[in-house]
Amino acid sequence: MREIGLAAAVREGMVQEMRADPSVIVLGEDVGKFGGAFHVTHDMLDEFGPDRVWDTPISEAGFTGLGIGAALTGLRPIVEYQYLDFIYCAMDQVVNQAAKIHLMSGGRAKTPLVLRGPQGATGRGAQHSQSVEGYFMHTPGMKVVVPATPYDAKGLIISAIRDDNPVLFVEHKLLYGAASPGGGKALSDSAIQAIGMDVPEAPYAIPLGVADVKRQGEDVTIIATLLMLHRALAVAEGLETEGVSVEVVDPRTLAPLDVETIAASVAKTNRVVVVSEDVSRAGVAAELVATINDHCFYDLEAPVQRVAAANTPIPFAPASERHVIPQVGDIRAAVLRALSD
Amino acid sequence: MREIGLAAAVREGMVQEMRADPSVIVLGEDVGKFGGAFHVTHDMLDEFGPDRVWDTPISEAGFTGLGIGAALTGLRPIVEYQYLDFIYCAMDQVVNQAAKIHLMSGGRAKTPLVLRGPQGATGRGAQHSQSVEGYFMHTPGMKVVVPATPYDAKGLIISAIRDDNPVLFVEHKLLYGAASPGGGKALSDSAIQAIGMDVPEAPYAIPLGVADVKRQGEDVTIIATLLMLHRALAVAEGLETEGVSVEVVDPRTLAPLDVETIAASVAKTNRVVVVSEDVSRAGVAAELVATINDHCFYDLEAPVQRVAAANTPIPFAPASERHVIPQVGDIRAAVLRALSD
Amino acid sequence: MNTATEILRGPVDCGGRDPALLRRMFRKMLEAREFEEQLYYLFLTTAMPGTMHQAVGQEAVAVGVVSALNADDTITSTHRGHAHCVAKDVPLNDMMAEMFAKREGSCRGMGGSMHLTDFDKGMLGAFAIVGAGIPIATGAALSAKVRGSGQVAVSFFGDGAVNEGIFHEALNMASLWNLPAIYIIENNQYALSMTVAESSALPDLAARASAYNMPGLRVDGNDALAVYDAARDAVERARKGDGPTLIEALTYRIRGHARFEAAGYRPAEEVEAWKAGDPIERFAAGMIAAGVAAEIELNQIRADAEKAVEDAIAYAESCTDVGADDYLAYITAEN
Amino acid sequence: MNTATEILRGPVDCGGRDPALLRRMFRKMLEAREFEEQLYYLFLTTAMPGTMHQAVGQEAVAVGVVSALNADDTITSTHRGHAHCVAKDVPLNDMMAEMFAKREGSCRGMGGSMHLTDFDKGMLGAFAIVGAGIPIATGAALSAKVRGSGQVAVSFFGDGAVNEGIFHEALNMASLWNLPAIYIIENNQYALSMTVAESSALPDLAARASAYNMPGLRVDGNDALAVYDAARDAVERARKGDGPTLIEALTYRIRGHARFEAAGYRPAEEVEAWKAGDPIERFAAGMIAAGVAAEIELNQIRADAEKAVEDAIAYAESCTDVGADDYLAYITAEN
Ligand SMILES: Cc1ncc(C[n+]2csc(CCOP(=O)(O)OP(=O)(O)O)c2C)c(N)n1
Ligand SMILES: Cc1ncc(C[n+]2csc(CCOP(=O)(O)OP(=O)(O)O)c2C)c(N)n1
Ligand SMILES: [Mg+2]
Ligand SMILES: [Mg+2]
Repeated sequence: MREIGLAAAVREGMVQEMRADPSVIVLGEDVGKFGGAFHVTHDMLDEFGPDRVWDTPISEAGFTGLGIGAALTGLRPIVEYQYLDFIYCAMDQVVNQAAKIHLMSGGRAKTPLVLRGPQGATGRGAQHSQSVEGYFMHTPGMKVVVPATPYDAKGLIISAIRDDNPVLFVEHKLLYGAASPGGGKALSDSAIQAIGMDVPEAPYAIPLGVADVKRQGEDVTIIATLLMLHRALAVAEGLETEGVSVEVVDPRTLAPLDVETIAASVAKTNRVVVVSEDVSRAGVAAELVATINDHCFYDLEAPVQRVAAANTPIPFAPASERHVIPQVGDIRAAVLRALSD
Repeated sequence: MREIGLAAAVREGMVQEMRADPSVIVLGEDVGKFGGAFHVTHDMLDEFGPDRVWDTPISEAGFTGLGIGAALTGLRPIVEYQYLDFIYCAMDQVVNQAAKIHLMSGGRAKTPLVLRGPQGATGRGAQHSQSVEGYFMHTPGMKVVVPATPYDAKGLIISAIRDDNPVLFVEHKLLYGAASPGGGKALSDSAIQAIGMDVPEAPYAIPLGVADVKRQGEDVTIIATLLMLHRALAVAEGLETEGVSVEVVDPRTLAPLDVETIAASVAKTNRVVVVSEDVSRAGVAAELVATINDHCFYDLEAPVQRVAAANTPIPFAPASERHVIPQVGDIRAAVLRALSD
Repeated sequence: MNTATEILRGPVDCGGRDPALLRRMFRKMLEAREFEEQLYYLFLTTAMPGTMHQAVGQEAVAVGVVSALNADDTITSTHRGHAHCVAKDVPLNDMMAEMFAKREGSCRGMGGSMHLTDFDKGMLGAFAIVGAGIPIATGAALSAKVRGSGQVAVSFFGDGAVNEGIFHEALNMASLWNLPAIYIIENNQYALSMTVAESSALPDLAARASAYNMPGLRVDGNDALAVYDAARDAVERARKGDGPTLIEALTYRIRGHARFEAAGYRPAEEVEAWKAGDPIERFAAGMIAAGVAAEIELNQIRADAEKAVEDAIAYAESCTDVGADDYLAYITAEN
Repeated sequence: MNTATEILRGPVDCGGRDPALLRRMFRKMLEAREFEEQLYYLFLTTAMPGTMHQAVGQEAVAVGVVSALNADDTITSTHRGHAHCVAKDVPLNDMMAEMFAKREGSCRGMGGSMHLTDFDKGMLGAFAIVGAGIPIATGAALSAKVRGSGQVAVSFFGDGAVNEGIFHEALNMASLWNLPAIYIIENNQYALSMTVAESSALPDLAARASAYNMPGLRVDGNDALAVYDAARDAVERARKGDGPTLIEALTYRIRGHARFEAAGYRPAEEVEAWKAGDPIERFAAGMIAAGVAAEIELNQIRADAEKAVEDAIAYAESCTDVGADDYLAYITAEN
């Protein structure tokens, strides 16, 4: 099968849904004429025209609100943030409006809305490097999708578009396999291998709320998402040669969270490392630890090892950025701690 | 000593600091002429004049930014949100600017800024009932203060004003002992007793980052903040008559978090219940569970019991709201689970 | 109408209007008024949970605008939204049941006063975050344009809301793209304690439209027909594809900001002057002056409106209380 | 200057100006230009981490405005901030060291190109969230007023930033309270790929000032003296307590949006036309025409500017790399 990057996979899923369903539209900065800062909406304006692909002013709160209003009245908008760091400009519309309207209306209003964009630390300083999913995992009324492979990304974006709830769809820049807006070469990461890059051309949907065991193992479980999944897999491969069998679970969606698959893995290995690129304190990794405490405490033979970004704004200098964001070595060390504790 | 409510205590701390330090100013909606929606800034305009007490337009992002700019240039602004639910309108200024400026400038900029306001569920529906502290505990570069008593509130607001970082200062409406903007009687809660209401008139500072053991006990620890602290104390008192000795720890600040005091209590009781009014998923309670997992795993004889708001926008109907927010009965049941597990 | 301070009185000019329209508008204003008057007493008895914001004195804006709309046109409302709902034909029974937190409420007891919603009536929601409904109505207008439905979308909001950034962002896009949107500033002179001059550098709020290359006009918001005419023109523009309009309706909230708030920041003479310009009394006087209806007929409409609200209260009291876990069904769309 | 399309050329009128001021302005524009030209090559070598946005062609705006300020006046900048820093006397060495992520950098290597800051020079920060610096500069103006310091605060931002709600909120408050603030729209015709007409319903951006009851004016942003004069008048107003001013400076970014972005969305003729109106060349021609300096003297200034940037690179290369855990010292103020 074809091998395409995550950017192309997300694009293909969107294009196929737009062909199938005229109510799907796209809104965002430079998504039309320019094809998106990371080219994820490349050529979509040409194919679908300006009534389906809206090049907006720099007004994140405003165009998010427009997306909500359109979602309430028969459309299925996809809103792109040029970097997910900018979603904070629209936070009220996301947290107080989109996520709450369904409940506040007693279930009468539906808000089929996808909020998507790139995130992740790539040397651009504190305002272009954040991982935002923790804030939205903490925001009931929303779903949060975190694809790590092109295959998952295509199946999940299709499900996100078909979903009747607001869905945050997180894309990691280093997984895009596409160039940055600076016009340089595609960003990448040495841990990324060809896993799951076989992406069928026909549309397919991966249900939200179903984790995927990306690697079977017996001795210890790593739970990781997005870029961190690839680093976890690199660690697992390395440890295999040393006789350690590592299971790697990719939740794929954080809300809803597939607790069953996680619990089954913990019951098997009894030792767990959770890895997330977002800020450690009250973030995704904290919730995973708490979920395991809630459901699997008596299965644990050692404390869950929490590996996540340091509790700091992200520094510009590459050496410091690397220290803040979990690296392969950090994950490996955590696995060894989980095994020895 | 005097007994005053939390609103009066916060006000007294602010007034005393404003008298002592001309660089302290207040900005917010209806804080001047009207004295604040919950009267926390009552009469301050009269005493300090319009150059110190700024009645702003309804522009949360804007006046937060003004507060930041003023903080960078020699003032120590206190920004009031009429309800903390509205801080999402200013989220970019808080998360991307205030919290990050110090690091981004390599330590050259300081942002002595207090962001404060009321929160908590009191029958007003999804947009006026939230507990926001989890979002900011997840935002490095900020401090998060959660006073549960008038005594703590006065000492902590004084420290917050003197602090050189942006500080979120959370006030619970049901602890105010003051009337709501509707002009009705003071809101209250049956669990609230007179604890800690002796508030010295002279200024005093309680350091940020120091928890307080509000009640000594041997069998089980409850960690709780804000209104939940009072419900925890009510549970502890009830269980005492049944021969169960409950220790109640009030972190008082969530960032920084006093891990030592928490760990010492866990080491003593080996059984823990964490209680928070914010949304359970990826919230304060999740972080407390994860912290205990990180630091005290081998002290635990049972899983930590997590008691927090259900993962839902907050419904209007009082019966449903009560079901969402942890009640005395929920906390008691969790303590019994922690003891029997 | 030039300044916010010249308070108009006297009968509304009802000459040459469709009597059925006039009667309907009169009835709707009375229902909105009576609904909130009864709420006030219900809150005094503490039978009512939560809080509420009365629009007493502002009814002509809601009714004037909505009377110019079709049933399938959409609106967004605010924390002060009862009159908008009444005007948009949200059943009084459903509204009252919602206030009582009953399962039969328009939001199944999940929303309450500040979040009344009725999709069957094109009432997209009351948004209690000041300004939040403005882009949402704008999105409904964008949707109408994309779907080619011919609908228009109206956003109601207060004089305080114009200082939120979201107002700026939404109006720019609406004008840029000629969306069929109408923006109604209910300028009731205060945002809680703040006068317009204290919070807006340009207190002529209609003039702000020029920054978006959009027509802006100011009308007597206590004259339901003046409001109606302005809205009708704006609707026509919008439906023709000529884009949005900003309308500032000058009015006054006779009561405090919320529930029992005493509004001590307002001069007594000012309140009295506005009371003398009550929109319902002016409308009644206008109907009589134009010979459309006699006092006795108006009294019958008044009695009918009162009866409708009384019935709504009785209905609401007979409804089922929301259960502790009702909310579980409404967290996400698939529940 | 009336429309965004009439591109001005020809010498800047330097008659009757202080020659020292002219030389300083010329030198600053050259330094800013050379700094970014060298950055471009450094990025090609991949010696440089991160990204950067060039203001090549826009130097007259930064230098024109800042030349009208005192050293203790404050500014906020954007993602495209090098020229503002150069104008505000942030040392080239510190800037270049920051670009190289060195400990000696103006932000100790923590900020990078998009967050240059120098409190000693009144440079409050570059904010890479579009529009975010606008209220922050406004807060600095409020602070100056409260402290009675006589300082003014300037916010630089792009044509794209005017559509963020924060622009609206900040300008309203600044005008309402007569704060000593100056808002500079660097209208370089594009926000990434979007033209002003594609993103602003009212493309006459200066005219938006009227919505805030604030003077707004448009100047030739490639004429450093026209910018200087407008800024000087605004500074005078601000210091007198007469409030803020909005200035739209028409200019052009000669390069792509960031680093190697190709800017294929722009007609080649348009780019060529603006190149012919290069602000530095026009300034040089003006100095010669007014007899302030001979070509040979200008060449010396050019050589000096090049040398200064060359020295800065050599300095930066000699500095210490930021360490892995340097950041730990900067998370909170007490560290
Ligand atoms: C974003 C936000 N800020 C503040 C409030 C608190 N609040 C509710 S109504 C109100 C005044 C609104 O004034 P206006 O827009 O004129 O509407 P009015 O109440 O006069 O109808 C305020 C400050 C809020 N609900 N939302
Ligand atoms: C809030 C926000 N939205 C989007 C971006 C991405 N972005 C960076 S610069 C830019 C264009 C800005 O245009 P303009 O304000 O005209 O400044 P210019 O780049 O032309 O100097 C965009 C969309 C951002 N940094 N911040
Ligand atoms: Mg008002
Ligand atoms: Mg631009």
